[in-house]
Amino acid sequence: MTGKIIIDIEKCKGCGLCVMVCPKGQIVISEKSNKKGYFPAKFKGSDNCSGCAMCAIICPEAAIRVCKNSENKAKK
Amino acid sequence: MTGKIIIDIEKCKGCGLCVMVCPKGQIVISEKSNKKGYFPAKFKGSDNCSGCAMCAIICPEAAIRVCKNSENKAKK
Amino acid sequence: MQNISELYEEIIIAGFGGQGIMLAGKLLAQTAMKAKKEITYMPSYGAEVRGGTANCMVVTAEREIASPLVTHPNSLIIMNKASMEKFAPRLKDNGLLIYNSSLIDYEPQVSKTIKVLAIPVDQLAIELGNPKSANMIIVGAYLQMRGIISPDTAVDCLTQTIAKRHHKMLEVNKKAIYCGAKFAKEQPI
Amino acid sequence: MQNISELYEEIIIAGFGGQGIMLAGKLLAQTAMKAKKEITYMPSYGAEVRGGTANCMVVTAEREIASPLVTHPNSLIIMNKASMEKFAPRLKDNGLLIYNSSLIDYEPQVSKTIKVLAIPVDQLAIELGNPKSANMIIVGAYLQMRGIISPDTAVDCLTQTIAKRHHKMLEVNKKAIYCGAKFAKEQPI
Amino acid sequence: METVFTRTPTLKDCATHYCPGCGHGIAHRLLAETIDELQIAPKTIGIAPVGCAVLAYDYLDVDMIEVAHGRAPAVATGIKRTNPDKIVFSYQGDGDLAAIGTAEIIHAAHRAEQLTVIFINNAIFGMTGGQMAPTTVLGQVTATSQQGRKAIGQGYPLQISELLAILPGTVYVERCALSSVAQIKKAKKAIKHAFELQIGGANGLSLVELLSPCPTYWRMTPVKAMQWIENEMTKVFPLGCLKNNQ
Amino acid sequence: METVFTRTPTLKDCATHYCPGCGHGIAHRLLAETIDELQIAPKTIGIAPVGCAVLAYDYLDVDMIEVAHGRAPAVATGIKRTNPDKIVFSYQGDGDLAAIGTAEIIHAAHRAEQLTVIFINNAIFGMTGGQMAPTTVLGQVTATSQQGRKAIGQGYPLQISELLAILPGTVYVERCALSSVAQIKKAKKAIKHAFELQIGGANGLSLVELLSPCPTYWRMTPVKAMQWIENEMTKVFPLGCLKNNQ
Amino acid sequence: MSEKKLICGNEAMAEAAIIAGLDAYFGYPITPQNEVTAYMSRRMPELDRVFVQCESELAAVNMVYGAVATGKRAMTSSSSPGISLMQEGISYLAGAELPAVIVNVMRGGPGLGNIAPSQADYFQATRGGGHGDYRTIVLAPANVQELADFMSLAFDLADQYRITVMVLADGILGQMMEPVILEKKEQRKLPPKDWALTGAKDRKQNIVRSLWLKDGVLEEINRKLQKKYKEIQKKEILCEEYEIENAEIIVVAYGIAARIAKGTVDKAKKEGIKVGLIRPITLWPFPAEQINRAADKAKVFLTVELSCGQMVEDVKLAVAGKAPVEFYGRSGGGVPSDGEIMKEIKQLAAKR
Amino acid sequence: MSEKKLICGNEAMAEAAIIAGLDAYFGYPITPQNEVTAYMSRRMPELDRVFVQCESELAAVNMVYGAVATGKRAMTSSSSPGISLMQEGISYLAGAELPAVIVNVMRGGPGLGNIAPSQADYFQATRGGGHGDYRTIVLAPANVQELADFMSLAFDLADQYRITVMVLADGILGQMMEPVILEKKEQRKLPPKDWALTGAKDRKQNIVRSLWLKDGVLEEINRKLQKKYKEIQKKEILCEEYEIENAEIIVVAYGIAARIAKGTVDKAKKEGIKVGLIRPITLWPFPAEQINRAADKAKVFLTVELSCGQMVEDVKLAVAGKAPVEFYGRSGGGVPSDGEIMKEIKQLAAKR
Ligand SMILES: Cc1ncc(C[n+]2csc(CCOP(=O)(O)OP(=O)(O)O)c2C)c(N)n1
Ligand SMILES: Cc1ncc(C[n+]2csc(CCOP(=O)(O)OP(=O)(O)O)c2C)c(N)n1
Ligand code: SF4
Ligand code: SF4
Ligand code: SF4
Ligand code: SF4
Ligand code: SF4
Ligand code: SF4
Ligand SMILES: [Mg+2]
Ligand SMILES: [Mg+2]
Repeated sequence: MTGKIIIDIEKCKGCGLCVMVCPKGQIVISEKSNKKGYFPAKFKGSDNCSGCAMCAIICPEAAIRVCKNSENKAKK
Repeated sequence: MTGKIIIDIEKCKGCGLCVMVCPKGQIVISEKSNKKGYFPAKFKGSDNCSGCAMCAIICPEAAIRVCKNSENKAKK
Repeated sequence: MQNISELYEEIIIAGFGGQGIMLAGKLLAQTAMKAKKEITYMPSYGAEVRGGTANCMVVTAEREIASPLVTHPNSLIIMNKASMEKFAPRLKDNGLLIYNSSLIDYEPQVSKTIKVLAIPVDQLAIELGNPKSANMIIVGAYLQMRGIISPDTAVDCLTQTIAKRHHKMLEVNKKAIYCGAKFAKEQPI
Repeated sequence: MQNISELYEEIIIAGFGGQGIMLAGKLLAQTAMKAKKEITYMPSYGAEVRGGTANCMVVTAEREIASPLVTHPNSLIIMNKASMEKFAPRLKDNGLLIYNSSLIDYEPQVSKTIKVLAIPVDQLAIELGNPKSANMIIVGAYLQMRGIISPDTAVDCLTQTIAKRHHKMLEVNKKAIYCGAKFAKEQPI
Repeated sequence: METVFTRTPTLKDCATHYCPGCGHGIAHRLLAETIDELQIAPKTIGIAPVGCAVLAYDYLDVDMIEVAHGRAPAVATGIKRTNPDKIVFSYQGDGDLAAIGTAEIIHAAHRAEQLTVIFINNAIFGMTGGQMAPTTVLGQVTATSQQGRKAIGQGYPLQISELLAILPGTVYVERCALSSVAQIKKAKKAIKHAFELQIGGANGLSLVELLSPCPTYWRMTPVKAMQWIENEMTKVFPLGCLKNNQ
Repeated sequence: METVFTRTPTLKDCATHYCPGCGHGIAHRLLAETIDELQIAPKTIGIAPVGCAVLAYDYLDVDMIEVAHGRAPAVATGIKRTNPDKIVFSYQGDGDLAAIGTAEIIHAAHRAEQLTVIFINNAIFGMTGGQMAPTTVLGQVTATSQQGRKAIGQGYPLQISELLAILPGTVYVERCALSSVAQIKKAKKAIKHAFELQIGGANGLSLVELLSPCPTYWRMTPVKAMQWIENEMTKVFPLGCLKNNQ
Repeated sequence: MSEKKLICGNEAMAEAAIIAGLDAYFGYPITPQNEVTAYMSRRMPELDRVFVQCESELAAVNMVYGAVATGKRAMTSSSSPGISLMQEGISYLAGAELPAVIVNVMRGGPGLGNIAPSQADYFQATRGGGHGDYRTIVLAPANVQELADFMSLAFDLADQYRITVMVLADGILGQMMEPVILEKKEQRKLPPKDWALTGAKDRKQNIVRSLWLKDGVLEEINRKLQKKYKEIQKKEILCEEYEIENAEIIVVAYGIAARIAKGTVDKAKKEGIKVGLIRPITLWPFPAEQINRAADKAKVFLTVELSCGQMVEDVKLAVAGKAPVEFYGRSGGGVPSDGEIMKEIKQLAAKR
Repeated sequence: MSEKKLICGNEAMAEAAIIAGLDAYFGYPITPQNEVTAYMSRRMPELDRVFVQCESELAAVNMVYGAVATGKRAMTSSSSPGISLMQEGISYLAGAELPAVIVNVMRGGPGLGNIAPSQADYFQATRGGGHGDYRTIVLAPANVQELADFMSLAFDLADQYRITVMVLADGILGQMMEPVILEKKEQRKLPPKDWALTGAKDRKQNIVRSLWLKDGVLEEINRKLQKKYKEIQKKEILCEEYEIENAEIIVVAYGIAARIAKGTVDKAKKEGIKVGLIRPITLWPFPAEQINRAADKAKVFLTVELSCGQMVEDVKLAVAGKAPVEFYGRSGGGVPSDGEIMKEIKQLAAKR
C-alpha cells in the first residue's frame, strides 16, 4: 500500500467530489449517516491508493488526511 | 456686410470665448459692465462679419444671435 | 379526542434539511384549513436552514390564534436525532410525540403523561417505493393519532400543497399518508 | 464714538463675486480681534456665491456675541448696485452706510438718521495702481468713519489675513487702507 | 438679413447661474437643440444631477427631475421601465457619475437600460468648491489635491467611459470635447446620435462624455481652460467613439 | 507512513456551515494554506463578506472583520491605509462585489489600494436563497430569473474582473476555477501570487476571481456543479490571467 | 379571488400590491423578505408590469423615486439593513412629495444582527431615519390578512397625500402562512397627478425637485409639508381598542407583539384581571389622543415591543404624565411569549 | 498653540481632531463642511497621517469602520444627505461596538434642500436613523470653540465606551469664524483596545462582527449594549443651566439656537421677565433629569430649534406633564432671530 486516506466522517458532508476525482476509485459513499445526517465518504482501504491527495485537494470540508509511504514523498 | 451678430448683454458674462473664436476679430470685450457686473462682449459692427456663427456656437450663455444676408444661407 | 371548542393544537415538526419538513407542515396547515380551523404555519427560515436542522410550527385552533410561534408544543413530530434533543424537552404534559424510529434508535426520555409513537418512516417509505415520502407517512400517522382531522382531508389537500411539477407524485404521497395512518391505527395504545 | 462697553457692532459687507468681499470681512474681523473685541465673522457660502452676489457679516462687541447672523446691521458696506437694493432697507436707524460710488451712480434712499459715505473705491483703486484693492480702501474708510478701531490696527493685521502667496501685495493694501481712511477723514460729515 | 443662429425654444430664455466660460451652458444648448431638432420635447423626461447643473430644469424646457447625488441612472431606469414610450436622458457630472454614482451607471449599462446619458467630465467637483474628482488628471491642483493629484494614494484619472464601453449593455459610447467650435459640432452630432438610438429602440444605453471647462476651479481664464482641454485633458481622455453598435 | 496532506493550522478544526460540495470550503482552505505558507497569519487582517461566507472568521484563524454588504473594499482601505504593515485581504461573493459593492471595488482599484481580493463567483446570491447575481449566466434559472436569465431586461453576465483589469490601479487580476484538482492547484498559485504582491509592496490591488460551485441553488449535485463550471461557466468567464504587472 | 388561500405574508403582500395596481416593483434580495422579490420576479412580467432586481437598495429606492415621479404606482421592500440604505432616498421622496410605498420586514439588529423577527426599526420609520423634517405614514399590520389589506391602503394614502407610506412588518409576518382573502379593494377618490412627469405635451414643464436655494422658499415648502402632516394626523389615525372600557391595565403593542398580547389579555381577563389592549395600527400618525383618553381611566400602561423600547416613548408622550408607563420588550430577534407578557401583567395587577 | 486664532468652525474642528490624535480622516465633499475635507487633505499628509477622499459617504463611513476596528482614531464628516447615506454603517458601528467619530454639519432638508444651517437631523442623530436598537452619543456645540473642544471629548468618549460619537453642528457653526484656542486636552484614562484587529500575534484571533445567528445571542448583545447606554446616561450628560434659579419661563435650546436664545434671555431679563435657559450639550444622553428638576419651579418651557420640532419631544418626555412645553422653530435653513424669540418669550410672559 503506497497511500491511504483518513476521512473525518463528522466533517464530511458526503458531497462525493472525492469519489469523483479519485483516479483509483478508492472512495465510496457510505450507507450509514453521520450525526448530522450526511452519508459520508468511505475509504475502501484496498491497496490501490497512491496517496496522490487529489481527493483531499478537492474536498470542500478539508476532511481528508492523506498518508503515503515515506520513500516517495509528495508535496503537500 | 454679409453677417452680423446681436449679443444679449444681460445674458453675457464676458467670458471672451466668442472673442477667441471669431475668425474675423469682430468681437471685443466692452468696458462698461452690465447690471450683474460682468463686462459683456461687444460686436464691432464692421463689415467683416461673415455670419459664420462660430461665436454663437461656443457661447456658453447662448447670448448671441447671428444674422446673414439671405443669398448665402448658412446652416443653423 | 378533546373538546373541540377548546382546541388549541400547537405542533412542531423538526428534522434534517432534505426530509421534507416544510412540506409536511404546509400539508398539515392546509388540511386544518380545509377542516375550517384557524391556522398558522411558521417555518424556520433563511441561512439557519443551510446544512442544519429544519423545523416548522403549525398552530390550529377553533379561535383566533395569538402567536404562530410555538415554544411548548402539544404535538411534536421528530424526524432525526438532533431535533429530538432540541425539542423533546419542550413538549407539554399530556402531549403527543411521534418520531422517526428509522433514524432514532433509542427511547426518548419524556414525561409519563406523553403519548409516544415510534414509527420507522424511512423504512416504510422505502417499502412504499419512494424514500422521499417519509414526511407524508409521518403526517398520516400524526393525523390518525391526534384524531382531530381525518387523514382523508390531508389526501384531499395534496394537490394544493404539492407543486404542479411534482403532481406525478400525488398517488405515492396519498399512499404514504394512508400507510402512516394505518401504522398508527394498529398501535396498541 | 459710542460708549465702548455698549458696543455691539453688526456689519454687513456685500458686493459682487470678484470684489474681495470675504477678504474685507476677514480683515475687519481680524482687526477687531486684535483690538480685543469679541468677534464673529459669517460668510455667505456655497453655490449661492456662484456668479451671484457675495456678502459676509461681521459682529464685534465687548460682550459675548449671540448671533453671528446680522439681519439689521448698524453698518453697511456696499460694493455694487444689487447689494444696495438687497441690504440698504435693512440698515438700522442711526446706522452707517458706506458704498462704492464708482459702481452706484445714485443717492441711496435711506432714513435721515443714517450716516452715508459715498466713496469711489474702484476709481481710487485704479489711481493707486491696483484695481483689486478697492475692498481695502473701503475697509479703511469704514474704520475711519466708525472710529472704534484705528485703521493702523487693520494694517497690522494684513500679514495674517492675506495668504502668504500674495504677500507681495501687502504694501499696496496698506496704502489702500490709508487711502480709504484719508478719504473718509476729509469728508465734511 | 436673416437670423441664421439663435436660441432654440427648449433652451429657456434666461441667463444661467454658471460661471463665465463654463461648459455646462454649451452642453445645455446642444441638448436643447437636439431635442428640438428631433421634435421630442413633449415626450422627453430629463434628469438633473447633483452638481453645478442641478438647476438644469431652469434652462431646459422639458419635464425634469432632480435626484439624489449619483443616482440618476437608477432614477432613469425607474422612469424608462415604466414609460418605455418616453425619451429619458440623464445629465451627470464626473463626481455624480464616476464617484458616488459608479454602481448605478455601471449597472444601468449592465442591464442595457434604454437611456441616454450626457456625462460632463470637467475633472473636478464644481459645485462643492473644486475638489478632486475621479477624473482629475495627474498633477492637477484642486482643493483636495493641493500638491497636485498623485497616482499613488489618490489614484489615476478614471476612464469610466472606457469601462462602460466594454459592457455589452452599452450600444454607443463617445467622448467629445466642448473646447472649440469644431469639437462642439462633433459633440452635437454625438448627442443627436445617442438620442436617435434611444428613439429607434436600440437595446442598450448610449452615453456621450463631454470634456467640459470649469475655468473657476481650474483657476484659468475661460480661454485658457479651452486650451487646457485640448492640450492636457485629451491626452488622458482621448476623444473619439469608443463604441457604436449601430 | 507519513502524512502528506492535512488541514493547515490557519484553517480551524471544525466543520463548516456550507452545503455539501460548496466551493467556499475549498477557497477557504486555499487561503489558509497560502497564509501559512507565507507565514503571515500574525499580521493578516481578513474581511468577511455578507454572503454565505459571512462566517469565514469561524474557519480562518486570523484577525477578521465582518462588514456591511458590499463595502469590504472600503473597510479594507480603512484598515490598510492606517496599517500599511499588515496584510489585508477581503473575501467577497458576486452579489457582494459585483452588485451592491460595485462602486467600492472599482474605487479601491482606482485608488490602487494595496489589497488582495478573493472574489468568489458562483453566479448566484447563495445566502439569500439563490437569486440572480450580476454574474448569473444567460439562461440560468434562479429564484428571480425563473424563466432563465435574459439579456434584455436583466442584463448580460457582468465580467467585472475584465473591468477591474483595465484600471491602472490593479496590479494583478486572474480568473481561476475550483472545478477540478488541476484548476484548484492553479487557483492556489494565483492566490499565493496575489498575496506575495501585497507582501512585496506592489502598488495596487490584486484580485483572484474563483468560479465556485453552488450546488444548492444551481439545483445540481456537487459533481454536476463542477462539470457545469467547466462546460458552461468558463465560456462566459474565461479562465486565465487578465493582468499581471509584475 | 375571494377564496381563502394559505399563503405566506411576503407573498400575500406582494399579490395584494399587484391587485392594488402596482405598476413596478424594484427590489434587492434580503432575508426575511426574499419571497417578495421572488414572487414579483415571476408575477410582474406575467402581467406585463415592471420587475427589476436592482444592484442595491440604494438603486431600488431611487428606481421607485423615478417610477412614482411619472405617476405610476411603485414599491420596494427590504429588511432592516436595506432600509437603512434607503434613508437618503426616503428623505428625497419626502422633499419632492412623491407617493411611494416601502415595506420593511424587520429583522434583528443593530448591524448585520440576525434574520429573526424584530420591531427595532420603529424610531427609524416614525421619526425619519433620513435628514430633515419629514414624516412617512407607517402602517403596522398584525397578521397576514392585514399585511395584504394594507397594501391598497398604502397606495391610496400615498397618492392622496403625495407621501411615502411605510408598511412595517417583521420576520414572523413575512414568513408565516395564514389563510388570506386577496381581493380588490375599492379605491379612494384620489387627486389627479397633474404634477407627474409624463412629457410636457400641451402643458408647461413639470419639475420634480427638493432643492430650493432662494431665501425662505425651503422654509415655505416645509411649512406646507407640516400642514399636510397635521392633516394626516387629523384624518388618518388607525387604532384598535380592545376591552379597554373597564381596564385598569392597558397593554399597548403593535404588529406581531399586539397579536400575541391580545391572546394574553384574553387569558388575563379570564383570571379576573382588568386589562385591555390598545393597538396602534398607524404608528405615524400615532393614536396619541386615543391613548391619552384611555389614560383618564386606566391606572397603568404596559408597552410591549420586540425592541429595547421605542414606541414606549410615543406612549409616554401620549399619556403625558397621567399614568405610569411600563415597558416589556425582547430584542435582537427575541419574541415575547404569552407567558412572559402574562407575568408582566400580573405583576402590575399585584401592585394595584 | 494656546494663542487665539481667527478660524472657521470647520477648520477649527479639523485641527482640533488632529490635535486629539486623529490617525485617519475619510470624507466626501459636501457643503457646508467642505473646509474640513480641504483642510484634512492638506494637513494629514503633512503629519504623515491618513487622508482619503472617498468615492461616497458610504465608502467614508466604512473606511472609518475599518480604521477604528484596528484601534486607530478615525473620523468622517458630512452634512445631512451624506449622513443619511451612512445610517447602515452607523448601525454596523454600533453592532460591532466600534469607537468612531462622525460630524454632521447640518443643512436644510428634506431631500437636497439647501445649504443653509439647520437642526433638523436631531431625530436621526438621537434616535438612530439606522436599524436596530442602538444609540450614539451626540454632542452639540454652540460656538466654534466648543466645536473644537468637543473633538477630543468625542474621541475619548468613543474610546471609553466603544461607541460612535456624533458631533452635531450646523452650517453657521461650520462656516463662521471666531477666535479660538486650539490646544491639546488631557486625555481620559482609557481602556486598552484589546479587541482591536492588530494581527493575531501571540494571542487568539480577534473578530469584529455584529452577526449573531445562534438563538438568544443577539439578544444578549443587545442587553449588553443597553447596559452600556444606561451607564452613559448616568455618567456623561452635559448641560448648561443659565439663569434658571428664579425662572418662570425656561427656554430649552441647543447649538446655534441656544447661542442666539441666550442673548435674548439676557435682554428679556433686563426687561424684567423671569426667564432662563437650559442648553443640552449632550443631546443623547439627554439631560432629562435637569429639565425635569427645573420643571418643579418653572411655569412653562419654550423649546427653540432650527427645525419643525424635534428636540421638543425629548423636552416633553423630560417635563413629563409637569408644565406646558411650547415650541418655536424655523425650518429649511431659516434661523430664529433674537427678535422672534423675544416675541415668543413675551407672549408666554403675558399669559402668566
Ligand atoms: C449624498 C451627497 N453627497 C455629497 C453632496 C455634495 N455634492 C454636491 S455636487 C457634488 C459633486 C459635484 O461634482 P460633479 O458631479 O463633477 O459636478 P460639477 O459640479 O463638476 O458639474 C457633491 C459632492 C451631495 N449633495 N449629496
Ligand atoms: C444591505 C443589505 N442588503 C442585502 C442583504 C442580504 N444579502 C445577504 S448576502 C446577499 C448576497 C449574497 O450573494 P453573494 O455575495 O454572491 O454571496 P454567496 O452567498 O453567493 O456566497 C444579500 C443580498 C444584506 N445583508 N444587506
Ligand atoms: S489519495 Fe489519491 S488515490 Fe488515494 S484516495 Fe485520495 S484521490 Fe484516491
Ligand atoms: S469531498 Fe470531502 S466532504 Fe465531500 S464526500 Fe469527500 S470527504 Fe466528504
Ligand atoms: S461667449 Fe457669450 S458669454 Fe462669453 S463673452 Fe461672448 S457673448 Fe459673452
Ligand atoms: S458670426 Fe463669425 S465672423 Fe461674425 S462675429 Fe461671429 S464668429 Fe465673428
Ligand atoms: S464651478 Fe465650474 S462647473 Fe461649476 S459653474 Fe463654475 S465653471 Fe461651471
Ligand atoms: S447556498 Fe451555495 S454558496 Fe451558499 S453554502 Fe450552499 S452551496 Fe455554498
Ligand atoms: Mg465635475
Ligand atoms: Mg454568490
